[in-house]
Amino acid sequence: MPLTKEQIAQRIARELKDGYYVNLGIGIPTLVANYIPAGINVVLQSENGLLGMGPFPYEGEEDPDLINAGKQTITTVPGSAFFDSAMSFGMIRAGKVDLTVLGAMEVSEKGDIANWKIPGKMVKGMGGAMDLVASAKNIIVAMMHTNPKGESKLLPECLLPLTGVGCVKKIVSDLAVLDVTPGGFKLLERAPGVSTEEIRSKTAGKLVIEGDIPEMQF
Amino acid sequence: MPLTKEQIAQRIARELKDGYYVNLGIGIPTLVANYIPAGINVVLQSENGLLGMGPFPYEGEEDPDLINAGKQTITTVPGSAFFDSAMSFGMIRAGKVDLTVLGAMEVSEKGDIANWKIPGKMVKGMGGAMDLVASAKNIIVAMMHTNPKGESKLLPECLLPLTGVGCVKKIVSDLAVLDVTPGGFKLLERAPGVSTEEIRSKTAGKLVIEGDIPEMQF
Amino acid sequence: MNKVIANAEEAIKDISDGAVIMIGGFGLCGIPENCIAALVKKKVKGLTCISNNAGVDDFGIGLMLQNKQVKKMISSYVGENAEFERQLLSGELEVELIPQGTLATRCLAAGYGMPAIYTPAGVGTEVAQGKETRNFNGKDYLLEFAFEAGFAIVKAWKGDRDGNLIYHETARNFNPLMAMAGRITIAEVEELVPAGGLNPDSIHTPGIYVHHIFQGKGYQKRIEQRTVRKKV
Amino acid sequence: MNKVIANAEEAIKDISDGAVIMIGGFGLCGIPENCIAALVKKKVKGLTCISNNAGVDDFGIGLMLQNKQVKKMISSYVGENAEFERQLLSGELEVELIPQGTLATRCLAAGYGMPAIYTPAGVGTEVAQGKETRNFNGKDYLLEFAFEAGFAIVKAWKGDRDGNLIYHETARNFNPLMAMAGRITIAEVEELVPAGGLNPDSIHTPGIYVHHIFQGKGYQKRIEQRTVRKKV
Repeated sequence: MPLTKEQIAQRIARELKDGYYVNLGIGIPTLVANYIPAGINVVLQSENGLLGMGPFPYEGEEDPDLINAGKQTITTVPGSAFFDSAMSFGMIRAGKVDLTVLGAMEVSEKGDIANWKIPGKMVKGMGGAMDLVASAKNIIVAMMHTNPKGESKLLPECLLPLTGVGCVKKIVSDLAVLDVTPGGFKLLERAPGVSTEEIRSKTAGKLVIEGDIPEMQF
Repeated sequence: MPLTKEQIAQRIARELKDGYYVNLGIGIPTLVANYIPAGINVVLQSENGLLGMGPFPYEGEEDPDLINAGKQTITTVPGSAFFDSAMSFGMIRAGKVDLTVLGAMEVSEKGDIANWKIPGKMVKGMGGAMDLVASAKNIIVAMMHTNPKGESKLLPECLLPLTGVGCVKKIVSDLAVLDVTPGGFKLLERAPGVSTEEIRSKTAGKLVIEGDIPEMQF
Repeated sequence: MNKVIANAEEAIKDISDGAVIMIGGFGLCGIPENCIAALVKKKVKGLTCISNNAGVDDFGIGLMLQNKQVKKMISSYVGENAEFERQLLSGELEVELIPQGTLATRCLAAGYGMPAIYTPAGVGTEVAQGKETRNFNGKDYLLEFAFEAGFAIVKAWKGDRDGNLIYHETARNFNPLMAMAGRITIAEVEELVPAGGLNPDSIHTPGIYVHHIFQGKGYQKRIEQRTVRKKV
Repeated sequence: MNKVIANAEEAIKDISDGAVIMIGGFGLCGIPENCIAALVKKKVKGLTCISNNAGVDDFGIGLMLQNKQVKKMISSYVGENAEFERQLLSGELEVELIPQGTLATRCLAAGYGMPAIYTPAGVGTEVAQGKETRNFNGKDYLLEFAFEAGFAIVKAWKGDRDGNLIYHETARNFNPLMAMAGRITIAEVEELVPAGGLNPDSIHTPGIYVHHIFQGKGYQKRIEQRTVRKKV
């Protein structure tokens, strides 16, 4: 069974370490906040200018001055701090954010990522994605292994316009956990009930499989 | 009679315009604050991180956290703002400070200034002087026309190591007010009772005298 | 130093056709609602707008787009706006997309008198086309230039007569950066306080960067993505 | 995220001989008195200190100089210190003088992940020797590189468990810049407040830049130039 979006988020949450500052992108990455393991303290950074993002507000308690980078109403936790957009990307560029989780349309076996533009379609812009991928110390991509047509999104080379070059370190897809290594996508874990053969058939880029590949446990 | 230091400051104060942001250097420039003409509102910037510097504190009201760039205890005026050193020099570099007044050891007829280092003597450092002279929109130098040996400090070329190149716009010395022009030092005003001949004899750089030169009034 | 003016109409009176203006805000959060309304009313045209986003169809910069006042948008993200898309596809509107951190830092550079900055954002992508790339310590960076804008229009929470500004929560975003970057900076505030009414330690934009300030009115502060959780 | 440690001794325990350390403050205003005292006590040697000034003979970094712990000072102004002068003239101490704004901006660059910045300060002077000069819009600028420092030691007025810092008046100066620039940043504060005890809108240094924080004690806060006026 391929992972649900929630399970992808849940699996990524296991990568969090105590004391991490984390930037979560829009979509599946946002869900990671719901699965932070007990005993692990992380601080969420929102690139529009907040450290210490809390959960969504209760109904009626929305504050129009308090939103995340996805423009959703949010809350803060004690110890939060606001700052301007230059400082926000400054701390990202300086490597102070320990982990960035974001979605992708395509990832190449070299760690290139494409997630902002489809030629021929209305281009909405890269927002902060190019800054995040160029600067983050550690990037995990949360994505479906294939597109709706069933084509692999893990490719030898990205076909879409790039967001960043050689920056993705790890991918958690609905089928697998993979590291981006000099040798290609290295398979680390399989989704429960998903075979290495299925993963191989749905990975267009070079796939490295060494020894037995464990199944994820939920 | 050559001007006193107070008169130099007083004469410079007449250059202030309503709405100016002004940075006053250590020494004579500091005295300018005592002669701000009535009806003229200026805001004093101190490059260690303050806009809206007020007078020295009353005895017993000194605050060790509140000093100017000369490390003197000061006060603030209503509407003041504190900021860090990067923003302080940022606003200077961006030309937001309308006028900088500072002292000099030498000025050249091209507007070069030397005021930080004497070879062979202990060098204390340039502090913010190089930033100020390189960035200020408008620089007035407050200085003695000659050094203690009677040698001119207004030279064809500076002999001392430079602080900045081609940046001085105006000089108010104890003998004269002069603009730095493409043609050299242009004499604008004489100190009361000081002749153009005396100024000429004490100005080593090229001096431009056109028509009658008025005496300063105090 | 009194920089207080009456209202938005007076604030924007020197903005004429073809002006380059920065407009603060992130989405609809922290946008100068009063000045945008005044610009719409004034029907000034051919504007180049530097703003992280382009509003929505019926609010923010979207109102200026509906009014066909914008020639060019310089932004990082311009979704959520059907009229924008129509004008873009028809060629009526020119768009330059810039990474968000680059947008912010190019404002900072202008406000700090730095002619250009280096950032890794966009290296190896189409954003790098025609730009100078330089390697420092083994990593490639793009040279990006400080913005030049005749006007910056920002929205703050509180301000005083001298133009000192304090922003609220994430409504800060690009506002202090653009406030520093405009040749003429206009600030509208929710609350104009008397001189000395702001804590000098807590000021985000020192008044030296601000030329005109007024207290805005009727703020809508619309929420784009109302997201809530249920009380359990 | 709890970054609170007991005291200055614990804060500096990883600073060893030959370290490069940034020390906040302007003159004696806003200097980390507790950490300097601990460094003196620890007798760690061969230090490179990046600090705007070098203290006075019997206080601030001057105490480390008396103790011969400093190999090199990187500063903008080093007057007011006889022992400093003696060591400099005898060749025991190396000094690199940097324009104050350049010093500040090289810290900012480090904290903002910018490898280098352009500034006009020092163009045409001996500061420009060996540096790259580049013309932008008709004006010359020097290329100056971001600082690299293993440690930054700063002094704030208030701080919280998460390392968020607020400075007081002109004791701010270089502190927030150096706080951003150190690989490891140590903050000593006059008052450590509980989590949530600081206004999130008023924080100067967000905690992400701070690794260790403690409440200092016995602050002397010496005044270098006591200047007063008489009551009339």
